[in-house]
Amino acid sequence: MKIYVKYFANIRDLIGKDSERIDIGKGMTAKEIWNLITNGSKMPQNILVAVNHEYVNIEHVLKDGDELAFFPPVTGG
Amino acid sequence: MKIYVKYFANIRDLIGKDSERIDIGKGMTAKEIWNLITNGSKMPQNILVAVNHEYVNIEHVLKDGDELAFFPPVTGG
Amino acid sequence: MKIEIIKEQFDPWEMLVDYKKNQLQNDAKIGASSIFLGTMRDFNDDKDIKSMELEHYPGMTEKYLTKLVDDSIQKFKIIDGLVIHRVGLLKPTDPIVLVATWSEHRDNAFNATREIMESLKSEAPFWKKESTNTGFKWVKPKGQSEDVVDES
Amino acid sequence: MKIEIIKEQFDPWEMLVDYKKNQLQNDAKIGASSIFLGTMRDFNDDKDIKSMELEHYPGMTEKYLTKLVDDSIQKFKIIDGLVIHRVGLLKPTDPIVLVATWSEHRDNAFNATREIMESLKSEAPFWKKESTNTGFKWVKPKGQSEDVVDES
Repeated sequence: MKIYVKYFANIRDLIGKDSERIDIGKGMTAKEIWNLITNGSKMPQNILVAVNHEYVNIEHVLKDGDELAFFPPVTGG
Repeated sequence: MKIYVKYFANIRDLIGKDSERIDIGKGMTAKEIWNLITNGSKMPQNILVAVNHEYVNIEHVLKDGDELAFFPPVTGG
Repeated sequence: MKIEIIKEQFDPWEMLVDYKKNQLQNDAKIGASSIFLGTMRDFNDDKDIKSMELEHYPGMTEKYLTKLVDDSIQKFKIIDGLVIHRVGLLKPTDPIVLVATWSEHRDNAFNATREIMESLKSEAPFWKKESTNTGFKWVKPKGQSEDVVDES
Repeated sequence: MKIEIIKEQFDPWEMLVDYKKNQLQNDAKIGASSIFLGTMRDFNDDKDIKSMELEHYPGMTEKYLTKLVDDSIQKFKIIDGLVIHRVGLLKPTDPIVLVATWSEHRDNAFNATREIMESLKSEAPFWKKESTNTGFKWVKPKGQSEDVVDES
């Protein structure tokens, strides 16, 4: 099962790339995918998670073809 | 002792003029002056009173040369 | 600070740009601008309004608004404030009042503009007379009963 | 309604006039316009800021703002709303965000503009990176502690 992952702002700096396509197992949550991507490194406090352009919590289960995004608290306006 | 009196909006319509110079006795209040001007007719509810461009209450005592104004609740903005 | 009572129709955005360009200092300290524009509607209390006459108390109105903006600058720690208010004969869609405040952070400007408008509506000496199909009528403040009731 | 993410410097008053003239319906029903403009300051947390890079999440940002303004039109019974937000490289005094709402009565527009700004600040996916004498730094939200703390 393939998903598309995006990183923004200091999370992109941390990961070292802005996006990637990855293979995940069925039933994996956003948090489990973070651990997969980072080899289990700590999740930044207050990290925000979106799936298909909607906020979700870190226990959200991903589906095939989803667009998952990790980013820090927003600072626009 | 002479004062200058101004009327605005529907109070001007009621009095029939926009301003006048009148003679008053020493120690007279705005309310007493209203009674003097109108021959004791009823004071409109919520009438506002200003002396020298500052709001005062109807018991305010006038001094020689003051500018007294009577007007209805404001409706600007 | 600028307070202006204006007899002719005015362009609020032109006046804002002009004020900001020519009179407002410390531009790069400003993070927030809060602007309110009141415009004339063609209806009120379900009546069609053709035109409106706006009267004020020359001298007192300017004094009231100057103190209001001065007090807001102190109270809300805003950088500057401006009020333009129309008088005379107005037609629907005409600008009536423009209030602008500038501050470092948004909370201050939002609160200052709001309070200036609320005070202006309840205390600044302006009076509206509307022209409808059935003649002229002095506008009453919201929730106000008929006048000429004895309170003595 | 209009939502725009804009890469180049913009003139907020020109955009307002243009929108009002060409897209806003029912002009004579509008009694109140509440406008907020956020502009870039040359300081933050006592540091001098030379420039700023504003990043967003293309697709999600537009979707978030569209829903935000749509919801405000319903909730506050406003006539219309507009949000313009800058991205890219900004310099001090540049407009960052313009929010405008229009309504019959002032309470509705005041509350709608305020809520749109508060939601935008806390949830719309934008990120600021400031350039100071000591280099680049991602801006932290107010009251936010350092990141990379385990919450597992």
